Amino acid sequence: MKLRPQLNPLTQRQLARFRSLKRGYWSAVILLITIVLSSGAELLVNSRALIVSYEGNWFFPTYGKYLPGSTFGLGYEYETNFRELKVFFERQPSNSNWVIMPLVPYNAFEVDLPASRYPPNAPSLSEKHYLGTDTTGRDVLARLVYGFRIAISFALILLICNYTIGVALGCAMGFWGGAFDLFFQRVIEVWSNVPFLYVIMIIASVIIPNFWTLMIVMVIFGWMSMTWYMRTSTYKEKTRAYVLSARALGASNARVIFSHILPNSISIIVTFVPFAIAGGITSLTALDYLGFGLPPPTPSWGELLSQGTSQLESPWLVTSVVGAMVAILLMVTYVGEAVREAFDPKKFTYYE
Amino acid sequence: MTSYFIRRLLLVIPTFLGITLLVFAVTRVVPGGPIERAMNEALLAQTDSAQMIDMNSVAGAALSEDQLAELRAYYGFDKPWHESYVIWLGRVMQLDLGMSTRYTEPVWDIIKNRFPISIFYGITTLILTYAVCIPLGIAKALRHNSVFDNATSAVVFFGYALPGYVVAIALLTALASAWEWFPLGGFVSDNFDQLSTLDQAIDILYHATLPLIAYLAGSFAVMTFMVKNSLMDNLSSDYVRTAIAKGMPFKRAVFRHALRNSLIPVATSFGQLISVIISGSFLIEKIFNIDGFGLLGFESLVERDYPVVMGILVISSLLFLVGNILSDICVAIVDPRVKFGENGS
Amino acid sequence: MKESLLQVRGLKKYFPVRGGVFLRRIGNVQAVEEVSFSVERGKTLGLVGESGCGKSTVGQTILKLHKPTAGEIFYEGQDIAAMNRAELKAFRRDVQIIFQDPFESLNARHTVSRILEEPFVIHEMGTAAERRRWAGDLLNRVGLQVDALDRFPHEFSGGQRQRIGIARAIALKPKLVVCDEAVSALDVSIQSQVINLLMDLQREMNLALIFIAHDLAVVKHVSDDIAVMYLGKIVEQADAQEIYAFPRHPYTKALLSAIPIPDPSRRGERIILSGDVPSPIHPPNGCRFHTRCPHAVDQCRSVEPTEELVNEGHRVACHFWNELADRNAVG
Amino acid sequence: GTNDKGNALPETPGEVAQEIVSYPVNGVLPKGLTWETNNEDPIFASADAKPGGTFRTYVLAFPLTIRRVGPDSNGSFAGYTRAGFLQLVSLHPNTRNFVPTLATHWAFDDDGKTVYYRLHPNAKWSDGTPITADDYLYTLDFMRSKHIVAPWYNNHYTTQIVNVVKYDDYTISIEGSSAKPKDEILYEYSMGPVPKHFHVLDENWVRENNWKVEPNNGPYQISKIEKGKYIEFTRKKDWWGNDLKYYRYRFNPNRIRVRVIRDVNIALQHFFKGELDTFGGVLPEFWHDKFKGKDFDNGYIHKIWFYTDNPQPAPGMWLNQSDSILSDQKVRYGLAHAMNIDKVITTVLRGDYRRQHTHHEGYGDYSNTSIRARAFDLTRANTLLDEAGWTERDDRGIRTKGQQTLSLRVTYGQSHHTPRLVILREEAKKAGIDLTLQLLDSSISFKQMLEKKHQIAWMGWSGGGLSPRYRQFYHSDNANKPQNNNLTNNAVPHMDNLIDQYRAATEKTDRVELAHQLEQMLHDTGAVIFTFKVPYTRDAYWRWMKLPEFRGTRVGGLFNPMGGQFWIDELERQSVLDDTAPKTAPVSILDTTYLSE
Amino acid sequence: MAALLEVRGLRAGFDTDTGYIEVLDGVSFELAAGETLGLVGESGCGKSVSALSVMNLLPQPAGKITAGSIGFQNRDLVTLPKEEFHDVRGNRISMIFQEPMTALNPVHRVGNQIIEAVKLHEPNLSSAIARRRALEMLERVGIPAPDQRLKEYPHQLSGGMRQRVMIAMALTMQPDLLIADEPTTALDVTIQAQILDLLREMQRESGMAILFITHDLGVIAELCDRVTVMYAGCVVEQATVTQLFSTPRHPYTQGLLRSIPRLDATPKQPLTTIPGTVPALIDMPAGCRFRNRCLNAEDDCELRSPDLIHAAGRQIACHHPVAEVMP
Ligand SMILES: Nc1ncnc2c1ncn2[C@@H]1O[C@H](COP(=O)(O)OP(=O)(O)OP(=O)(O)O)[C@@H](O)[C@H]1O
Ligand SMILES: Nc1ncnc2c1ncn2[C@@H]1O[C@H](COP(=O)(O)OP(=O)(O)OP(=O)(O)O)[C@@H](O)[C@H]1O
Ligand SMILES: [Mg+2]
Ligand SMILES: [Mg+2]
Repeated sequence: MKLRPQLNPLTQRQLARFRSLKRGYWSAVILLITIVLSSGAELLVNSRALIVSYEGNWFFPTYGKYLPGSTFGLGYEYETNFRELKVFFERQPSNSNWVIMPLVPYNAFEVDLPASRYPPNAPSLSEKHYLGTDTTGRDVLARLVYGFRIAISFALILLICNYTIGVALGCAMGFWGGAFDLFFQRVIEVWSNVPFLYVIMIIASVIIPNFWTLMIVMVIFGWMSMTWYMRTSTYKEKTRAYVLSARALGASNARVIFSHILPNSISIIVTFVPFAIAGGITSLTALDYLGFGLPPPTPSWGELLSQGTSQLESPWLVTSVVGAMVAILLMVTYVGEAVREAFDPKKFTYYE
Repeated sequence: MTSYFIRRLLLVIPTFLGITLLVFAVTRVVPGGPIERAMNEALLAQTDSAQMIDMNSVAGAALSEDQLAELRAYYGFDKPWHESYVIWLGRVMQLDLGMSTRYTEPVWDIIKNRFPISIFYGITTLILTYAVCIPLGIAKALRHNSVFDNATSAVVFFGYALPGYVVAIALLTALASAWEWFPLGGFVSDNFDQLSTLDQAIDILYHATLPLIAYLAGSFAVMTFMVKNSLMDNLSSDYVRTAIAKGMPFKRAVFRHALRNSLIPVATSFGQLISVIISGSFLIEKIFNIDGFGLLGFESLVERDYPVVMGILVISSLLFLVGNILSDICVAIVDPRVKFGENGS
Repeated sequence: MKESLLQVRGLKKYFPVRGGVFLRRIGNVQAVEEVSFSVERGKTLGLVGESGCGKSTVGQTILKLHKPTAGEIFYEGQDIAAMNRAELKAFRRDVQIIFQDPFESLNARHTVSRILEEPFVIHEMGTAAERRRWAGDLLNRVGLQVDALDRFPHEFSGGQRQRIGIARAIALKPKLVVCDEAVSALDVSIQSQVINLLMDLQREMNLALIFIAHDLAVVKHVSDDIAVMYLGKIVEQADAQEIYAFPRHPYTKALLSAIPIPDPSRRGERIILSGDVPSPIHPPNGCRFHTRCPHAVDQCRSVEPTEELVNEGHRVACHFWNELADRNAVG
Repeated sequence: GTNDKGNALPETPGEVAQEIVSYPVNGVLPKGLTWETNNEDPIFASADAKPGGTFRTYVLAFPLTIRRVGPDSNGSFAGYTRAGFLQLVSLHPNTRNFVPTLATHWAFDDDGKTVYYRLHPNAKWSDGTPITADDYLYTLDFMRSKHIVAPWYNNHYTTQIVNVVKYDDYTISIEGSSAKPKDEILYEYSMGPVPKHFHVLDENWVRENNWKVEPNNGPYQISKIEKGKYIEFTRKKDWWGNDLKYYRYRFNPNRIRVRVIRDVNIALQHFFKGELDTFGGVLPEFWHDKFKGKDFDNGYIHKIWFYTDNPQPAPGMWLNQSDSILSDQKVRYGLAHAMNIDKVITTVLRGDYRRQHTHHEGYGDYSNTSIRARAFDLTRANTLLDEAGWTERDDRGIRTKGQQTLSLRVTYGQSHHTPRLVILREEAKKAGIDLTLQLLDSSISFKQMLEKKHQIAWMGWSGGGLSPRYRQFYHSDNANKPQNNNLTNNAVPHMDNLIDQYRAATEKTDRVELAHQLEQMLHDTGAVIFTFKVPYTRDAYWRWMKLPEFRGTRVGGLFNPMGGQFWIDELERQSVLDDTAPKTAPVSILDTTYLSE
Repeated sequence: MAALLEVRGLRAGFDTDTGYIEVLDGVSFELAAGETLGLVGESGCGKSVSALSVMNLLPQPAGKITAGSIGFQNRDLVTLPKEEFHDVRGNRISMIFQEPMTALNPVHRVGNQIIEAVKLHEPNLSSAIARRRALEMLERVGIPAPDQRLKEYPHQLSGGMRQRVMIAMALTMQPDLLIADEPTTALDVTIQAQILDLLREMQRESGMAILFITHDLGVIAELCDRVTVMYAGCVVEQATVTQLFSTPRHPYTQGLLRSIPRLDATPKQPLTTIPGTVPALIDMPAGCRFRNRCLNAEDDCELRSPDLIHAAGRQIACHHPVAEVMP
């Protein structure tokens, strides 16, 4: 039995149409590349060396346990400063030892504070601070990259959670209707009005908010919007003939929902994905900006943004973070627009 | 239709009760209420402001349990929360929103003072959003995929991607500070009262320009695309074709027939928009020094001024709910099918 | 007399019309009002009537897709309302439905194989490989090639799609299939192909059919018995030949005459009814047809006619069927 | 209690008609009191000062009330309102001697806790009513009233100040609860009067007095309130204190307008536009980075860095000694050695701040200057931590002991401290310590600390007073109980002893000696890692703002509108703003007159 | 008889995701004043596209006419400038669409929609007169209480009523040509009978020509003078209605007529069908498009597509037409 790729031709066609929408398509490509690259950011932007060759032994410090300075004959027990190690090796007259550093030899946390100059420091190629340093002397590029990684994974996971709940409940509301529907409509209305900041404050006073607690809070207060769309969609789909035929075959409710209604609502779900991602990124950034987000010193765009906006005389801060943010959000929105256009069965038509 | 609206109004009641009950309960859970704030303030008394050392500094003394109880009673924290809620609700029913714990003024007076400004910005933003987005959406729909369409998309999305507060800071730094074209915030000039009516209007506009841009930058995208997409959906509808078949030129058919139908989703979103816009954005208000709802809401939240928090909640949830009903009315005006009881669920 | 496969007695189906502040039921769409008929094994019952007269509702209620407001439905002597889960599942193996719109009734996101295997999956029959083989067999039965299995519905023409729908309906070897306007959306050349297929299947599998349509010519061709519905009620019921030869109810007559006959030489011999079908929310008092009936008198406006037996197997609900018998007969 | 000593009253002014029922005379002035005053100290203002002009400044939030006491009266605006209420005596900023203010003379009782005052006969409230003994007696009633909803004041005026006695309309005594050295009682038990004729104490007092301008006795009175926008003060023309020696040539601006600008950076823009006269520059980024531009280059805006010498606040890391990790003294020491405070100072703080070594700095003799804070020293830190059993290190290089990781939570409430903590954190990693930063909203963070839920509290106590205080911070009575200031849960019996002795001592030398011992003990416990102090004020100011030659006093406050010595040259303002004034080289003044180290 | 509408060699198609598809492959037919021409054919064969081409209403930007001419009253509608079309549409040529449900604007009162049609072509007419015209039209199409109906919205009318409104709207300007694209498919037989009756009556009164599109041969027999049969974008046969029904010459026409279930056919007997399916537009075979389903097909059908040729007062496009006499 041959296994044909079971991509729905409808989907295939939508994908083809998506590919033909250049702006959105290329945005998607670039975004994907960015996400992939950022997931391996340790190899590109890191204070740990990629490879160290020391007295014939090779070390790959990128991942794994820290290597104390004493490993390489430096007189300290804390983590090796590989940039210094590199200089140190290069200075040694006869050396077979060498270090290969990543493109940006800084991580998002360490403070690089050259003597006699105070952070924030302007971009400098020679120091490999390509976007300068922030008010604490941390590399802006490194913080941007790791901040992006956190933001995008936050947005993606948030999206999945929100969608799971929103879709499930929306489906249920649309499917069962009646009092159940009415009740949850009210619940959603009530829920959307709870001041979100309060909840963050409560959480923050009990525990240090971390990625997951923040996620949970955001999910708790973010699942509502998808629910409305799914509810409407389910309402429409459940009366369609193919659903009736499935029911007539004896299909259970679960089967009707999961096998029939959901796949046919996929367009709606997909259409909102990019916007939900943009929303996830912006809300995390805003929370960080306000100081209710991830605890310092987590690399975060919001923190950079607030540094940048209060330090306009160090323009590299605000320009790099606003630039990155606008670029990413613009691309996400372009993707969103293209997805919408590709997945919308209606084509642009007029009569003249 | 009347009964539909009555039903909508009745449904507002459980929602309203739900919202206020939930938030009221939450305010009781949030650590650091007005009492802690007061203690904090007393303990961390500032001493550096007077040149002569302030000898009345009383920092550091601990309070007795009795005194704490008195404070609790003063701030209304002496009863279990559900009892307090009932009392609060009873007052709200008599249109008494209570007394701000920070301003020690009736909440309603505080809110009332902020209303004109918030309404001004809210309504202006709303009007401008519609005034820009509807024509722009139409133009974009009619010239789908043209250079114009792509260029405006880029601009609109750019505004969407930039956070409003960043726009605000950028504008303020460039246009108000460096070039001095606009004032550095505020709602009106200090000598506003002495100006003629015309000058007053100009003064308001002069102060409002930058904040409005900051408010608007992000709001164009959604609305423009909503108009564009729904108009595009309707361009190919059968009734537009019918109109053209009657001999109507295309553009006129669009305006007479497609447009009104495309405004249905716009009308639907009206309610949400109005409450969102009127509640404002505290960051922008803070930057431009505008005494609006957003700032009041945020400050009272951070400073635990629960009566104000609840007061704003009452107003905003009523606005939200009434806004929804308003948009239902808008939809009913645009779409007679609703008026005559179809699509009514 | 042998027990009928399906027996419907006094079936009523009202859909609530809600309104008012509390969304109370303020009225009913009286979609089906006191309908009784029975279907014998291997036979076809034609159900005709204008659109909106309740045909589909009858069809779907029989399958328990709606809960009847009143009345009883017996399948093989068993009341379907009283069935438990397992019995219902078994019942749904035996009774199937084919919908009017071939574009609507197949899930656009499923491959043909998935559509055709679904009945077996639901009823937990066979292994994956077996199911796929069965699906292929089904396709052959309805005259399609096995290579269609991995394609999607939209790659087929309307006629082909309707065949897929039929294949799905017969997958579980049902005893009764409701064809709800299964051919109305198709154009004549394809319509005849599908009808031929249905009749073949019926012969082979001893299927009983409820054939719903509003095209009397088609119905006549396939049916053994015909019931004519108007505004939720069966106004006339008889053997197919009988009803065409001797229609008794004025509505049946009008319906028959309204069918455009593809013969230019026979133009203009028709009864043109005036007015539109009244709303099923406020059906007229008395005889429901009186608002459009050319023969209506006062009695029709106030007294509801009961079903009367014209002869064995021919029943009609009209006060004056006898008087009108000789007038306006259509050959 | 009143004393029954001889009556050596100086002459008292004639009776003033009072409409309100006055307090009866309820004491007889003891004989043999030695009335003291102080008119010998130098004045600290310049005779060049010209009165006039409007001084424009800003606050970040509009005050919630202009009341002096009661809810929300202690915000950032309180300094402005309270400055309008003088007290009986005040401290000379440079000599730190007491100088007469509302009282012309004072005398001490032998009991060590009562002071006698002769009131200034000309002192008047802003509405013209004379300030008499009744106002002081009333102060006690007022401050003890429940209606003002100020439990701390209730407390203070019940437990600290126990009695006020009227001998005649212009002579009173104030009795405190315990005996103290003379300057301490004068400092602690002195008080400002409350205008008796103005207040009506009932349950509406708080609400009704929110925006009511209370008659005051200082040089300025609020003249205009534009809610949400600004508050304006006007100099009283014929203020009764104009002739007081130490008040001459001060309070020069005619008007003070305090605007609300909610964002510092935007306020700075206002300053650059000339809409504000001065701008504080204590924060390094302002001083070094933001105070730039052509107005600086042209000498239109000057910068001044003025060192001060006064009791410093005590910022530090308060280690919760009840915490399982921090209860180990070695860990506390190790932690202290792992905190690279100097790096913070030399980097993000631009070398401007100084290391704080002890809790009480700037208290003159009381300060124990021999104590040096533990310096950043990884070797010491490593040894100590190894000794404490934190020998293993995990993947990140953080020390572990058994299942536990040496991870410590630092709770703090001000986001602009994050960069400082970040540097400490990165440096601490080198010693294998992981600091997790818990930034909380400031009131929540303070609550956590008061409830002793923190591990390390990053906060500072405001300084002040004449001498150090220990009890509230370090006495075991307060340890492991919520809602008090013993954030370290310090409970050292011997220290308790000394603290009690310190409080009981009435001789300054004893107290100084005890204070030194206590400070040393505190250092030895390692319970607090003190961080920075800021012994200076820094401002940028437009050239039309004029300072005397000596610029300021020991306590700084150069441009404190309510008491500064500056004046305004309105003509110059005009020409500078018109850009017609002569340009000069940039002016940046460094004044180290009072630099103590 | 001079042709009112003369379509010659019309080719039209659509740009789609999968490329350009040619829907009309040289369609030709003509229609005289006052005549009723039926256009029949399988679903998807291009009937609507032909009609829309005449109205210049192909959906843009996908649809385009690539060749051919549409002569109407001495004008070629293919090359007619856009502006002049406004005068033709609605005034000279009116059209009724299949779906009365969606063809009326749901948010405008039906009265206004009719009045608008009047005012478009006679802008100087006073509102009162235009309204009276609309009222008259509604009366003529048999809508009871028309002044009441004028004020109602489309959703308040039943399907049959809506279709009558559409007809009224199409006829207000007394066009010379009415194109009716399956106007009754969505309706019941009894209502359909009413509508057909109405159309016939209107035609008698005004003398307009009707192009009637349907796939219901019964309706054709009922209403039309002549019939054009289309198959897969081509005209395969044109004849008078009697000729066509009595002696269909094209194998497709014949198959079509035979497939109709007749009331007089023996019940339960297999119906005659045309085996096979229409080839997809994208891979249309060369030569005769019907040949894969044609019983008469020979090798030459594969080589060359047949031209529409005149033969004995009718036109057929077939290399091997059925003999003149029907069995
Ligand atoms: N789910 C439902 N809720 C409310 N009313 C319904 C529902 N289903 C059908 N109806 C109404 O019941 C009546 C009968 O509908 P039904 O679909 O059975 O008619 P039909 O004879 O099948 O018509 P058609 O020929 O158009 O399919 C109609 O008036 C219809 O509007
Ligand atoms: N907008 C369009 N884009 C692409 N293809 C189209 C479009 N409109 C019609 N077609 C194609 O053109 C062909 C002819 O369509 P047309 O609507 O003319 O058929 P028809 O004969 O009117 O059929 P029916 O009887 O179903 O109305 C069809 O195959 C259809 O797929
Ligand atoms: Mg039906
Ligand atoms: Mg068509």
